[in-house]
Amino acid sequence: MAATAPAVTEPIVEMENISIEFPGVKALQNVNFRLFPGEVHTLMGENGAGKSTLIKALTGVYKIDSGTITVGGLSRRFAGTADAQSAGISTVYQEVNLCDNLTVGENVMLGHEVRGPIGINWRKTHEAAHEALIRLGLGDLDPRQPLSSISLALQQLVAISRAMVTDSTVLILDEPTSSLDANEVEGLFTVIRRLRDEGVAILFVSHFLDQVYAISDRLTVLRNGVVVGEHQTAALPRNQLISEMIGKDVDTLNSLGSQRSRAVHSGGAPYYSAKDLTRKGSIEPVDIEVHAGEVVGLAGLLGSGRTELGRLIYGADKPDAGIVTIDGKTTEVTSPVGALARKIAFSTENRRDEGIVGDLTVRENLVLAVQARRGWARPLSRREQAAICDKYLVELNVRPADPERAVRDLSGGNQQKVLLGRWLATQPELLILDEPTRGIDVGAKAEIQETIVALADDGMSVIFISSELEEVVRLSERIIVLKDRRKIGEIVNGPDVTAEAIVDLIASEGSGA
Amino acid sequence: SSGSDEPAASGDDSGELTTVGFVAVGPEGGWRTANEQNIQDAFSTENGFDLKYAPSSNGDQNSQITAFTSFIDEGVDAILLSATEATGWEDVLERAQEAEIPVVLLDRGIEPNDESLYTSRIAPDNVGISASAAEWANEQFPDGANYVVLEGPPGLSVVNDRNKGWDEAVADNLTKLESQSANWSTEEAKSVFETMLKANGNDIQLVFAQNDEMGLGAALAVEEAGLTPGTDVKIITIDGTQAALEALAAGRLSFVAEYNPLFGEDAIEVVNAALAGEDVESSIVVPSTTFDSPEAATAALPDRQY
Amino acid sequence: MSITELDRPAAPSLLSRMKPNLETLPTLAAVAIFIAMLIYGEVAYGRIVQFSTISNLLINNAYLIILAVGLTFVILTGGIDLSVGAVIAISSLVGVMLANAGWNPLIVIVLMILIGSVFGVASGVLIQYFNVQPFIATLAMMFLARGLASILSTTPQRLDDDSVIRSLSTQWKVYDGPKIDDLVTTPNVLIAALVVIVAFFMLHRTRFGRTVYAIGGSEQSALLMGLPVVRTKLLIYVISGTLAGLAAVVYTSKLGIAQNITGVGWELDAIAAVIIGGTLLTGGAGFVLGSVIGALVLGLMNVLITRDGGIPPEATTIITGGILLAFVLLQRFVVSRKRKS
Amino acid sequence: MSTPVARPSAAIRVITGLFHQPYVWAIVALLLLLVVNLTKNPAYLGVSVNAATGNLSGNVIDILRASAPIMMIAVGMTLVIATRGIDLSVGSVMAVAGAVSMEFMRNTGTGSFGTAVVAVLLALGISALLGTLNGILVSIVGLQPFITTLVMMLAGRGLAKVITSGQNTSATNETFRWIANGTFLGFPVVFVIAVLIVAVLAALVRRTALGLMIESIGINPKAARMAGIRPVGILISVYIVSAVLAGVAGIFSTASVMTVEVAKTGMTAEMDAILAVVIGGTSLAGGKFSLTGSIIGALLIATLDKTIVYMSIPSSATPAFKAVVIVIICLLQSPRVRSMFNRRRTRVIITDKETVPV
Ligand SMILES: Nc1ncnc2c1ncn2[C@@H]1O[C@H](COP(=O)(O)OP(=O)(O)OP(=O)(O)O)[C@@H](O)[C@H]1O
Ligand SMILES: Nc1ncnc2c1ncn2[C@@H]1O[C@H](COP(=O)(O)OP(=O)(O)OP(=O)(O)O)[C@@H](O)[C@H]1O
Ligand SMILES: [Mg+2]
Ligand SMILES: [Mg+2]
Repeated sequence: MAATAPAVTEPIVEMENISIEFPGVKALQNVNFRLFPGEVHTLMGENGAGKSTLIKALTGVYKIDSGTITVGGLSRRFAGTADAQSAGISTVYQEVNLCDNLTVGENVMLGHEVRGPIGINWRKTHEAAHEALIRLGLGDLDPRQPLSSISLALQQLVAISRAMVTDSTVLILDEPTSSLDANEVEGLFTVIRRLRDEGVAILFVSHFLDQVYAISDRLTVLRNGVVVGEHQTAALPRNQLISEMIGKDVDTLNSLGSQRSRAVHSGGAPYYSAKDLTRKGSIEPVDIEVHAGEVVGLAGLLGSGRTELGRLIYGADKPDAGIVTIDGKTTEVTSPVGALARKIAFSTENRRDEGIVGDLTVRENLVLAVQARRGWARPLSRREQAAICDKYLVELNVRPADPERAVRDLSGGNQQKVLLGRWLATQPELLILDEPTRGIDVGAKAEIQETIVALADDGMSVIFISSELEEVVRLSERIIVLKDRRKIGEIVNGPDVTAEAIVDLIASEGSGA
Repeated sequence: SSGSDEPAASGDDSGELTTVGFVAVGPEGGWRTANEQNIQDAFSTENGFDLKYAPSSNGDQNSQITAFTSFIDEGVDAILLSATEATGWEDVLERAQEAEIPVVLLDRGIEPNDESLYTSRIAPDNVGISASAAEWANEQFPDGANYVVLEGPPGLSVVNDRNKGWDEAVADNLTKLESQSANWSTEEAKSVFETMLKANGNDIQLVFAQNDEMGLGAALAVEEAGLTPGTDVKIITIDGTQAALEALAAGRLSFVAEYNPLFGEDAIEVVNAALAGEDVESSIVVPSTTFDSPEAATAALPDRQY
Repeated sequence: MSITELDRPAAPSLLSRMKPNLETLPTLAAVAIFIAMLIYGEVAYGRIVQFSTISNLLINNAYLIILAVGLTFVILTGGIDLSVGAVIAISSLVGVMLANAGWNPLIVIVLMILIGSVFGVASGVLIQYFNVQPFIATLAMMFLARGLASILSTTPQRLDDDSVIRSLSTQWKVYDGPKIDDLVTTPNVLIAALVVIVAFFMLHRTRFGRTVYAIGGSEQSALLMGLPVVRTKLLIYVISGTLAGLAAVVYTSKLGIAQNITGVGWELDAIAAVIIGGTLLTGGAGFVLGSVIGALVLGLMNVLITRDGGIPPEATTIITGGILLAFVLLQRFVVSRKRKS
Repeated sequence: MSTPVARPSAAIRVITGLFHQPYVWAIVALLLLLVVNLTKNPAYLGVSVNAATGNLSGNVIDILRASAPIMMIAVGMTLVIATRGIDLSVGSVMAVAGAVSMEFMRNTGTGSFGTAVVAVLLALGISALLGTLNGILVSIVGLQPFITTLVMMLAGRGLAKVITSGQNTSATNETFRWIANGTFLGFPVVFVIAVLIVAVLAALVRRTALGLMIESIGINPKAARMAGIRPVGILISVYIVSAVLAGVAGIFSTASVMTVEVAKTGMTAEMDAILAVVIGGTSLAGGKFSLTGSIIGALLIATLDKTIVYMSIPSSATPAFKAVVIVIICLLQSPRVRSMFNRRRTRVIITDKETVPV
């Protein structure tokens, strides 16, 4: 059912019968893929379907076992990103791949620095970086500031703006929007559209259906390493797309109400409450209350301080001030150890650097937090560990569901699931989720949302951070709105509360920094 | 040893002290410790000296050169130099001359031996001593024997000198099975010699250990192998530290050639003479004895200072 | 605000990198402490802040500076090179032997440097193509170089006084002070200075240099950003080897002899210099100028210990260690203070 | 005399058993070295009862005895390296431990059993102290392990010299001597002790969650902290363990000659240890570690040293010989070469190296 290609006849990239097998996994099987100049082509598929692998196969990061790759009419086998780049293919991989020991500008320009008579001309280089950043609406980001000082989301944008520096014929973006919020996404899309109109071929990966329909001309659907369809986006109904992706019709997505009705039990004393929680230079005094069985959402724009507030509550950063009351008792949470002891868990947004322990197996990653709380002297027995694995590998349907596989070999989304499992396994009373659905496919996302609701119904308190406002609105009973590291409002969820309403609130509140 | 008479007390009568820089090797073993202690004791404030002691950073020649130049820059009155290495001293010695600072070489000489560069050299004679050891071996084994050499790290001047003296004097009917470095160390010597014995089916009659420590290690290996040192395997060592003489007295070693470390007094004489402008003989050989029997050792032990 | 940032006349790369921020701080701290040591020495022992002492500090440590520069490249990528000390031994031995065999001195010098490069290539290939860990690969090269040197000759090889190589250490009196208190320098010192300048340029004004830092930050990212990681990593070991060869030339010309036991433990000195200079052993942050300071600090430390002269023989290494510790502690303290504010 | 042929065939069966292990090539190299020795003397592996002393004697016994100290420091080093650290001070700690015990036994004249015990305890105590210092500087103060332990390496060597005031102190105490030279059921006591210690340690890290925590700290410190692991305690304890084991090694090597050589004991031991660890398949980048591997590495190095003497390779050539062996082993271990041996395709697997906060 191959769709008719756009006017431009010759595909710029053509991959035929591509197969890649990792020990124990057929990541790609005889995949055919075509990318035409001047189109935005989306790769769709569940977590672990093989999207990133296909991309890495194209750019030569992974050696392909069989198949042919044709770029611009020539049959090619790239030796790696650099090689591919020289052939006009610039790639932004799934995880943010930048050097946080360098400045934003240096990261943008690495390998493309402007050179003068006496070597690199830093002024020109930083100017060029600045221009690249402006194209993504990051004009107010100082190219000379260290990368480490900016939030993950911004880093993701910086990574993308690297691709703006070189003018390439093919642009590959693997889940570029996973942690962006509406505005950034819109900004990115305008850039993508412009590039497309300039004739650049764009390969795009995302799990957000709205985005896919908004931006892409055609899409290719992968399932378990096999192509199950290539379509004109416009001509493809959502439900068909979804069922193609996950291989069965799902209505779970709709089953979950568009909004969570305010639960009754959140009346009495809050399970967790903090007054004037503060950390200099990162968060101004915030009051926050979470009742047992309540989901409190944190909404805000990039760098509004959601993550930092989460980290503060968890003790990942040490608060300067603030009175914390847990279950009626006032205490202090100054370290993750302390937080876990008080049955608080925090799932980070920065999966790679603060989340997974790459070389360890899925099992070890799952039990890590539980084990840490028990202390080294009381190891979990094999059986206990197996129990945890069975429970969460199934519950979150991690694929492949092999507990002895190194977690770094899992696909991005599946890594995220493992992380979630690690925290659920500690059976926390208060669960802080920072971008828990980042990089999670539609099906799994719905399942995770259901899980969260279910947990709350069982009396767990949840603080839910997401750049996807709809998600926040859908799940939370109360929504705390942050701006410039300040709490600017608290909304009790109700029929009249919408994503738009929150955006308006943020916009109306004073003038942005 | 000579110079045991009253030290010339030139320091005392002129109230203030003579500053002497001592470019030393630093603690590395019994002999060295004795030698440098002796120098430091001799150049005491009572004798009118302010001795500045600068040990090398584990035998690195460059650290010695740094110390030497630093002494020149500081403008000490005289410099004592126990070089770790014989070569490569011309430049700094010339600078010392330019600065009119007399330099006295202790123990190690310099190569090429340009006597105009230094005031005097005070040292026992490495080559001669190991030669005397070889001669003893020759008369012990008139009709031949198998022997091995336990030497220091290859490349050191001492090692080369002691090999030279030995190889020149040793008789042809003594066959050298092999020569291995045990880095001056008892522990290594024991391990090395234990393997040597196995490799040669215990058919080794003589060991030439280039210092006491290694000799003692060899003795231990011999005992571990169930042989008796002195009868089955004769062991020669150089230095003559207390430990070695005790072993010799106990018959565990067979021959100990002393490498006399006590020449602080001679050094004082030379320094004073040089400062007083008198001329001193450019080479003073420190007499060293040899001990070839338990009796000799027992006799010497009571007044052994190191 | 970034606009205004850009409109400002360009800060020259040196200044823009040297303005105190978290990455430059350790290096600045090193400079400060070095100066403090100078002052202390002058006050306590005298005759420290004088021409001859300073000149000799440079002359005696020229070789160490060169080594430290080479290691800076390696350590910036998170690697390490233990072979440099031994490479000096083999390179200088071969050099002197050839020179005495009547070879053209210039050819000899080039050869000496190339020997270093060869060992660098060897380490690089082992590390880059056979995934041998830098520590081990270069340790092996250390043994190899040392071994070849010993096989070559265990007796000191002496360079003829009239050899051209010796002339590299001829002392030029820049200023003739009283007695021996002159401001002198040698070609060697100038070579070292040149090396430093070139290295600084390479690190901060070439793409190669930026790649070095990027690799130190995250090798994986560098790869996925399409930087020439393989080539760069190979190159840095070649550089460090080559500089070791150059250091051999410098040291040989100064001493006029070559020995198989030269340079034992110098790799640690050089590494210490680099670290004192504020470079992270884990890579990604540090400056070649810092390494120079580090080398001088080590040199000065020895001078001070010598000047004191009262330290009991056993205690000297303790003192050395103590000073080192005090140094890194102070550095650490300054940095953490800065981080707070 | 047991027949030499019996052993290799057995060992080969072992290899086929754990062919996937990283240290398999170390085993191969070990066997090769033994074969080399066999070419010089077919009875090389023979073990006989020494008539005079009544002990088992033979090259194998010597190797086991020589490997014990290396084994000790290698195992400690393995744990330190697993946490992304390194301990350059082990050699000096060996010297300190030796110095303390020797001085004590010399001064308290009595050659009694009690004296030996106290001496051992003293040695281990001071080693632990130095280890604690390392640990605190690394974990709490946050200095780089390399420089921290480099300082300790310098200071420790000096401390040893201070303790004996520069002398090579020797003492006499049969019990103490027995540790290094005695045999137990025919095996060298040192080796038996070493094996016991390793067994206990292995149980400690693998039967509890320590191993898991050490590895996570080594692989991704940030993530480990977020998962609620206390790095400080673990870091300090691995440095203590490393130092104490170095102390044991120090006792071993001084007891064998009943003399501490302040300038020699444990010199460059850290290099041997690190070599053993890496040959054993543990990455210096930290993370996953293998104690078994390190032990094999230690055995390999001991065998190498012995072989050099047994084949009477001239001492000037020894470093070169060592180098060649190391390079060969490393090449054998490298994926590139391995893929030639076993069919598995190699793929560009990039390992990420995050920088540890310093
Ligand atoms: N380096 C590797 N080694 C082994 N297996 C791997 C490796 N990389 C990917 N895989 C496996 O290949 C399959 C496809 O992974 P891939 O990352 O392409 O999925 P994806 O479509 O990108 O999923 P996501 O949407 O979560 O990013 C997964 O099962 C994953 O476990
Ligand atoms: N616009 C910005 N400029 C500079 N630094 C920023 C900006 N936005 C965020 N940061 C930095 O990012 C870090 C984390 O911000 P934080 O993640 O809390 O914001 P957020 O609301 O979680 O945004 P994100 O969606 O990126 O997580 C903070 O150290 C903050 O200083
Ligand atoms: Mg992916
Ligand atoms: Mg966030």
